Amino acid sequence: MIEQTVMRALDFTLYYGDFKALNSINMEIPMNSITAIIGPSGCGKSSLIRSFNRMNDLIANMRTEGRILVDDEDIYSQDVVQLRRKVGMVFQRPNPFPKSIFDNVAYGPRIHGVRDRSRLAAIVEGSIRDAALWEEVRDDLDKSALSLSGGQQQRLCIARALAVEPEVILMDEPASALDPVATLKIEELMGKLKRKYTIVVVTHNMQQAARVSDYTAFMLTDPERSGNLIEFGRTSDIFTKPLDKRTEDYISGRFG
Amino acid sequence: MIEQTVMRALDFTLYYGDFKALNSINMEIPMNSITAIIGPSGCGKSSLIRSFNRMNDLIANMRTEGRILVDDEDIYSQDVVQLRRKVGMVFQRPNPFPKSIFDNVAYGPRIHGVRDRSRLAAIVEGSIRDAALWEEVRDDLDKSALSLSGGQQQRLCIARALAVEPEVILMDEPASALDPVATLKIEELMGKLKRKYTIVVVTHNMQQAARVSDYTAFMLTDPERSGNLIEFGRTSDIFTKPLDKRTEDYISGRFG
Amino acid sequence: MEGRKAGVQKRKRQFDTAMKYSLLFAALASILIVLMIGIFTFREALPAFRHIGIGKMLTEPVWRPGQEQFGILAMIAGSGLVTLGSVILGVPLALGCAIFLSEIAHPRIRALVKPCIELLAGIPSVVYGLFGMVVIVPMVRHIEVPGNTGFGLLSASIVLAVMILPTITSVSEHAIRSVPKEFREGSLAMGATRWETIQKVVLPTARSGIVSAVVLGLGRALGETIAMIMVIGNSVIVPAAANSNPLTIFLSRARTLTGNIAVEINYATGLHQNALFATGVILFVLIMIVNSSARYLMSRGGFKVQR
Amino acid sequence: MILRKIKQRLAFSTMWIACGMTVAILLVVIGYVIVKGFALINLDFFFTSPRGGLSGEGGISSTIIATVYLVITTLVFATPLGVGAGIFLVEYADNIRSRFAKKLVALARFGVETLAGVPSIIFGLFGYALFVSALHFGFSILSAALAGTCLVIPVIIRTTEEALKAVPDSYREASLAMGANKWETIWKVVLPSAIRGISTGIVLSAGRVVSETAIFYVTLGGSYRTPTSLMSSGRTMALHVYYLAMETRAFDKALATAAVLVVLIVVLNLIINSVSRWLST
Amino acid sequence: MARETYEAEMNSLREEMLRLSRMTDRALASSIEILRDRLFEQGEKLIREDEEINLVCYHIEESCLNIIATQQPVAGDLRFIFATMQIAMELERIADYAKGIAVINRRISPGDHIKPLIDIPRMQHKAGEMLEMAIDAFLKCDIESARRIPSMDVEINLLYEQVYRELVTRVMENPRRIADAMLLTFAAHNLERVGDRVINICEKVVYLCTGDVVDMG
Amino acid sequence: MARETYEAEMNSLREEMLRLSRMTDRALASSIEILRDRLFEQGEKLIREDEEINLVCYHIEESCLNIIATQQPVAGDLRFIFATMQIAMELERIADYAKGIAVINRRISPGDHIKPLIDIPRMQHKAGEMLEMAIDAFLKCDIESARRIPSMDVEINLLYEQVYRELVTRVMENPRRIADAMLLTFAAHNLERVGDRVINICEKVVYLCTGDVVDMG
Ligand SMILES: Nc1ncnc2c1ncn2[C@@H]1O[C@H](COP(=O)(O)OP(=O)(O)OP(=O)(O)O)[C@@H](O)[C@H]1O
Ligand SMILES: Nc1ncnc2c1ncn2[C@@H]1O[C@H](COP(=O)(O)OP(=O)(O)OP(=O)(O)O)[C@@H](O)[C@H]1O
Ligand SMILES: [Mg+2]
Ligand SMILES: [Mg+2]
Ligand SMILES: O=P([O-])([O-])[O-]
Repeated sequence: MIEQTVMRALDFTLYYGDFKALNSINMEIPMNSITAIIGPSGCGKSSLIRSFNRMNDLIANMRTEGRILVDDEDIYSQDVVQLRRKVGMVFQRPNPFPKSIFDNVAYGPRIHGVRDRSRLAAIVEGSIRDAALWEEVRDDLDKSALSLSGGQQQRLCIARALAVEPEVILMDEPASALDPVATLKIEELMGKLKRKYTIVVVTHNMQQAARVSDYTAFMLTDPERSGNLIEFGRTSDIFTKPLDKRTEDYISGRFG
Repeated sequence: MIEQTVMRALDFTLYYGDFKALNSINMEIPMNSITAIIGPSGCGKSSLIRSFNRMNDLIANMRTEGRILVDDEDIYSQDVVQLRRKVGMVFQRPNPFPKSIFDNVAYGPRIHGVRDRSRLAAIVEGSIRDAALWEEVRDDLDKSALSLSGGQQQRLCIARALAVEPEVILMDEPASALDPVATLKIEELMGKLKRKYTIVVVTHNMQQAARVSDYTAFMLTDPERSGNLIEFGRTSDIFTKPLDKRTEDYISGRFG
Repeated sequence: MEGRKAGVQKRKRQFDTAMKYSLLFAALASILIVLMIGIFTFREALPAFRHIGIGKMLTEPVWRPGQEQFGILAMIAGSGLVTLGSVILGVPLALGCAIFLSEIAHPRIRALVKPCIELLAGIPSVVYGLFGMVVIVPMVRHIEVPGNTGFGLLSASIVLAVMILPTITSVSEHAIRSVPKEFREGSLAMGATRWETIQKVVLPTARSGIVSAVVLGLGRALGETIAMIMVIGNSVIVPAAANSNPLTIFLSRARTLTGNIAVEINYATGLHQNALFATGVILFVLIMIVNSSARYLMSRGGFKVQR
Repeated sequence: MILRKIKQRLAFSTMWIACGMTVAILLVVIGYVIVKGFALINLDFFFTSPRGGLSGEGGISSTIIATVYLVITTLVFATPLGVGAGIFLVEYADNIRSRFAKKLVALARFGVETLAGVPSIIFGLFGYALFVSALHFGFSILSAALAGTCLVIPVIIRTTEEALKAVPDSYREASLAMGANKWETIWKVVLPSAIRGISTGIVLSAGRVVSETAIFYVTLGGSYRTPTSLMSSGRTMALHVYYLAMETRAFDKALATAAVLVVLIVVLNLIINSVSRWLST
Repeated sequence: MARETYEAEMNSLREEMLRLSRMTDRALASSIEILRDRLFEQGEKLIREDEEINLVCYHIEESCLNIIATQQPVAGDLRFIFATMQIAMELERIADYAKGIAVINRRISPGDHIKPLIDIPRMQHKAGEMLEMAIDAFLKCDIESARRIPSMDVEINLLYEQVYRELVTRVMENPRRIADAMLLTFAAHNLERVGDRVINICEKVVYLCTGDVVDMG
Repeated sequence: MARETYEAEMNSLREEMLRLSRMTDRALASSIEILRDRLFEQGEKLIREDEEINLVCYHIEESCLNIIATQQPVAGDLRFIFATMQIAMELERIADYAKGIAVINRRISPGDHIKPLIDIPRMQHKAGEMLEMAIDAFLKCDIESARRIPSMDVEINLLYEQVYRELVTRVMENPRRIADAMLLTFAAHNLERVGDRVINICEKVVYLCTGDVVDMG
C-alpha cells in the first residue's frame, strides 16, 4: 500500500515523567506525500510529531522507548543537528526572527557554514520561490520579516525551513493561527511542496486533513490517557470508509 | 419569507471617524431562529452585531446613520441599559468574571435590582439549566468560574446572559476559542435556545454557519472597504443555491 | 414599580458621573505636582542662573559658597565618572546573570535566585552606603597610592555597581524572557545549538530591551544620593590621576551632584541655596534625557518594563 | 561541529560564574550586615530611644515609631490619589470625546511619566522649598510625608494601571453588555480582579518610604525624639543609620539598625510575594 | 451523543425513505390488481398518484443535498446519503413501472385478457417481496440479506420467460390480438425490470454497509 | 484562484464525464449498426465493453464521494457533483440499452429482419443527437439548450409508435415471426427509453445550473 517510507516509528513509546503520552506507535511515513495526523486534543499528536526531529529532547523529564527511524537509521544514533537539518519543522504560530526577510531565510545555511554571498542569495531565492512567496517579497528582502502578514510570515517560515534542504517537513497545526485565505494558501503550498519533500502535518481541523493530505493517521487516548494510533490509511479511505468505529465517529463529529 | 422580525436594520450605516465600516445595511432578524453572519475578515460582521445592542457606543469616534429597530423601536431612542437587557451578548473568548459560578450568573439580576435570595437562586438555576450546564456544576456553584473548562466557561457566559431574560442573544464567534467538542456542545445549545430566544451569531467558520443557522447573511467589503450585505436568506438556500456569484465563491472557499 | 426602577437608574447615573470627575481630579494631581516642582525649584534656582550664569556654573571647577564661587564641573565629573565606573563593573555581571537566569538556569535555580535579586533591589541605599563604609572602603584603602583614603570613586563605583545590578538584571531578564519561545524553537529546529540560538536570535531580539535596561540603570546611578555621600569622600575637586597610571583617577575623592545638594541644602541660604537648586535643575534635566532615551528604546523594542 | 559545542560550553560557564557572583554579593552584603548587626541587638535596643550626642548611645524605638508614622501618613495621602489616577487613566481616559479633556489626559500621563523619572533628591529639594520653607511646616512628619507622597504616587499609579490593564477587556464588555454602567462595572468587576496588583503596589510604596533616605534627610529634620504629632521632626530608621554612620561614626550601632532595616525589607518582600500568591488563587 | 440536529436530520431522511418505499410497494401491488381486474378508474388514480411519489423522491434528493451542504457528513453517513439518493431514484423508477402497467392496462382492449393472468401476478408478488426485503436490508444495514436477495430475481426471470413464450404461442393462434399480447409482454417486462431495480438497491445496500462497490446484476 | 487541488479534482471529474458520454454515445451508435447489419461478433464485443462503461461509472461515483468527503463542496459545485452522479447513472443505463440491443440481435433468428430497418436507425440517430446535445449542455451549463432538447423526444416517440404499428401489422401477416417482431419492438422500445433518459439528463442540467428541480418528462 505504501510506496517508499522516509520515517518509521517502531513501537515508539514516550513518557513525560511517569505519564505515558504515547503508547507503542507503529507508523510509516510515505515519501513525497502529505501525511496528516488528526485526533482529539491531548491525544499526543504534538508529542509524536516533535519526536521525529527530537524537539522533545528539550523537555527535561521526557523518556522514550522503541525506535524512530529516519532514512532507516535510529534518530538517537544520529547527530541531533544533522537530524534536524534533515527533518525541518514549521510551528503553529508563524515565528520569523525579528530580522530581515533575507536574514531569516539565510539563517539556517549560515549556521551550517555557508558564507559565500552569491550562494546564500541563490539559496534564499530558491527557498522563497519554493514557498510561493517570491512574487510578494522579491523587492523587500531587506524589510523586517515582522512587517509581513500572518500568512506571509508562515510561508516565510516554510521558506526558512526549506533553506537547509530538509527531506521531511513537520508542521504542527501550521494554519491554525491564520485566517481562512491564508490557510488556503498554505494548503495549496503544501500540495506543491510534496513533489520535492515529504510532509507530516498535525491538524485539529478535520476538513483540512481531508483536503490536503494523502494519508491520514488517527490517534486517540486510551483509558490511561496515553495516545494510541488507531488507524492509518489513505485519506480518501479514512474519510469514506474508515475501518475503525472510533475513527468514523471522530471524523463525523460525534465526539472530540 | 420571514415570519416575525425582532430586529431590523434600515439603511444602517456606520462610520469609525471618516471610515465607513458599514454601508447601508438592510436586514431583518427573524424571531426564534438562528441567524448567522458570515463574511471575510474585516467585512464588518462584528461592527454590525455590536451595533444591535449599542456596544459600539464605547468607541469614541463612532457615528451611525439610518436606524436599527428592536421590537419596532429605534435603539437610540431606548434607554441603553434596557436595550442591553433585551439584547444580550456573548463574546469570542469565554469571559466569566473571576467570581463564583453563582455570582457570575447572579451578576446581571443583581445589577438590575434583584435582592431576594431565593429569587436569585431560582434565576441562577434556571439560567444554568437553560445553558445546559446544570448537571456539570450543580454541586460546585461556589467554585470559581475560572476553574471550569473553556467550553463550560462559555456556556456559563451564555447562562449569565440568559439570567437577565433577554429576547435576543448576540454571539460574536462564540466558539472560535474552543476545541471541537466544546464547539459542538455550544452549537447544540444554540439549537435548543432558539426555542425561547432569537440568536444572531457571527462566525468565521462557514461549516458552523451551515450547521447551526436557519438564516445566513453574507457580508463583503466593497472597493472602498465598507461592509455591505450581499445576500440574506435561508441557510439551506444560501448553501445550495446562492443567488449571488460572490456568495457562491465565498462559501465554496474560492476567496476569503 | 417602573417609577422606582427609573429612580434607581437615575441615581446610579449621577453617581457614575460624580465618580468620573473625582477620578479625573486624582489623575491631574500628578501633573500638578510636576508643575509645582518645576515652579518651586526653578524659582529658587533662577537667581543663581541670573547672577552666576549657567555657562559659568557648568564650566567652573571651583565651588566655594563662602566666596560666592559656584562652579559645579567637579560634581559633574564626579557623577559622570562614578556612573561610568559602576556601568563598567555592573553591566557585564548583570547581563551574564540575566542571560543565565532566563536561558540556561534550571527552573529551580531560577526560582531561588530571582527573589534574591529582587531583594537586592529592595535593600535601602543607606545600607549599601554603610556596607561600603565599613567593608569596601577599608579594602580599597589597601591599594598603595599616595593620598588614597579608601573613600573615593572606586569605592563609590563598586557600591553603585551593586546597586544598579538588580535593576539591570531584572529588566533585561524580563526582556530576554519576553522573546517568544517560538523563536528559540524555530532556531533549534533548524539545527542551531543552544548558544547559537541565544547569540543569534534571542539576544538580538531582546537588544533594545537590554539597552534600555542599561540606560535605566544609568539613570538610577546618576540619581543615587545617600550611598554616594557615604563612600565617595565628598571633596569638591575635579578627579585626577595620582600618578602615571590613568586608572588611579578612580582612587580620587569626589563629590556627586546629588551629594552636593543633600550635604549643603539644610544650612545654605541666599545665593548658595539658589545655586543648590540650580544644581538640582541641571541634574533633573540630565536624568530626564537619560530616562526618555530609555523609554524611547523600550517603546521601539516593543517591550513593557515595570518600574 | 565540535567547535560549535565547545563555544557553547565556554559561554555557558561564563554565565554561571556571573550569576554565582551576583548571589555571592547578596549573601555577603546581607550576611555581613545581619551577622555584625545582630551581635549588638537585644530587646533594649528596640525599646529605648537614641540618646543623642556623639556617642550614638541608646536604641532605636523612636526611629521605629517615626518610620511607622511616616509610612502611614504617606500612604494616606498617596493611596487615594494614586489609585484614583490609575483608575481614571485606564478606565476613562480612552473614552473621552472633548478636545480639552483629551489634552488634560495627555497632560496627566506626561505628569506621571515625568514624576516617575525624577530622582529622589529633587523631591527632597522640592519638599524643602515648598513644605518646609514656603508653607512653614518646618522639618516635620507632614513635610516629609508630602514629599514622600510625590515619590510614591507614580509607583502606585503605575502598579494600579498595570493591574487594571491586566484585567481583560472582556470582563468590562460582559458587564456593560448586561446593562451595568461604568462605575458599577469598575466597582464590581474590575477592581476586585485588580486588587492584588493594587495592593502589592501599596506595599511596594511602603517599602520605598522605609528605605528612602535622601528625601527625608532634607525634609524630616533628624530629631531623635519620638514624634508626637504631624508637625514633629523625627528620623526614620534609614536616616538613623545615616546619622550614626556619618555623624557619630558609631558603625556598630549603625550596623545593628541596618540589620533591623534589612529584616524589615525582607519581611515586606515576603508579604508582597505571599499576598500576590494568596490573591491569585 | 453530540450533533443532535444532524442526527435528527438523518433520522427524518430515514423516515422519508421508509415512506417512499411503502408508497412504491403499494403502487406496484395495486398496478397488478388493476391489470388483472381491468380496474380503469383505479388505474387513473394510480397514474395521478405517481406524481406524489416523484415529489417525495425530489424531496429526499433535496434533503440529501441540504444535509451534505450544511452538515458535511463523511464516512458512513455520507455513504448512507449517497445510497439513499440512489435508492430513492430506483424506487421512483419502480413506481414508474407500476404507473406504466396502469397505462398498459388502459391501452389493452377492454374485456378479458388474451390469456388468464397467473404468472404476471406471481411475478409481481415475487418482485414486491424482494423490494420489501431490500428496503428492510437497507434500513437495518443487513448485508447478509442484501447479498441473498438477488438470487430471488432468477425466479422472476424464469416467470418472465414463461409469460413471454406463452404469449408468443397465443398470438400465433390468434394473430389479431397481437397488440394486446405485446402490451402484456411489456407489463411482464416491467415487472422483470423491477427485479433488476431491486438488485441495484441491494448493490447500494452492500455499498452503504461496507464501502465496497459490487455488481450483482 | 484558490483551492487548486480542488479545482483539479473537479476538472478531472468533468473529463471523466466527457469520456463516459463518448463511450455511451459510441455504444449506442454501434448497437444499431449491429442490429441492422446483423454483426454478431461486434455485438459480443459491445456486450463485453459494457463492463468497462460500468467501471467508469463506478469510478465517477467514487470520485464524487471522495470529493464530497474531502473537499466539502457547497452550492454550485455540490450541485455539479450531484448532477454528475445522477447523469453518470443515466449514461450507464443508456449504455445498458445499447448492450440490450446487442443481446436482442443475438436472439433474433439469423438472416434478414422481418422488416427493413429504417425507422429504428432513425430513432437511434435522433437519440444519439439528443444525447450529445444534452452532454454538451451539461458541460457548458447551457440551460437554454437543456430546456429545448426534451421537445425532440416527441419525434422519437412518434417513430416508436410507427415502428410498433408496422411490426404489429407484419406479425398479423406472418405470425410465425412474432418472436422476432417482439424482439425488434423491444429494441425500438429501448431507443425510446434512451430518449426518456436524455430528458432526465436535461432535468439534471437545469437543476445544476439553477438549483431548481423541474419535471420535463
Ligand atoms: N512537557 C510535558 N510534560 C508533561 N505532560 C505533557 C507535556 N507535554 C504534553 N503533555 C501531555 O501529553 C499529552 C499529549 O500532549 P500533546 O501536546 O502531544 O497533545 P496534542 O494531541 O498535540 O494536543 P493538542 O491538539 O491540544 O495540541 C497530553 O495529555 C499533555 O497533557
Ligand atoms: N474601533 C475601530 N476604529 C476604526 N476602525 C475600526 C474599528 N473597529 C473596526 N474597524 C474597522 O472596521 C472594519 C470592520 O471591522 P469588524 O471588526 O466589524 O470586521 P469583522 O468582519 O468582524 O472582522 P473579523 O472577522 O476579523 O472579526 C475593519 O476594516 C476594521 O479595520
Ligand atoms: Mg498539539
Ligand atoms: Mg469580528
Ligand atoms: O427504467 P428502465 O428504462 O431501465 O427500464
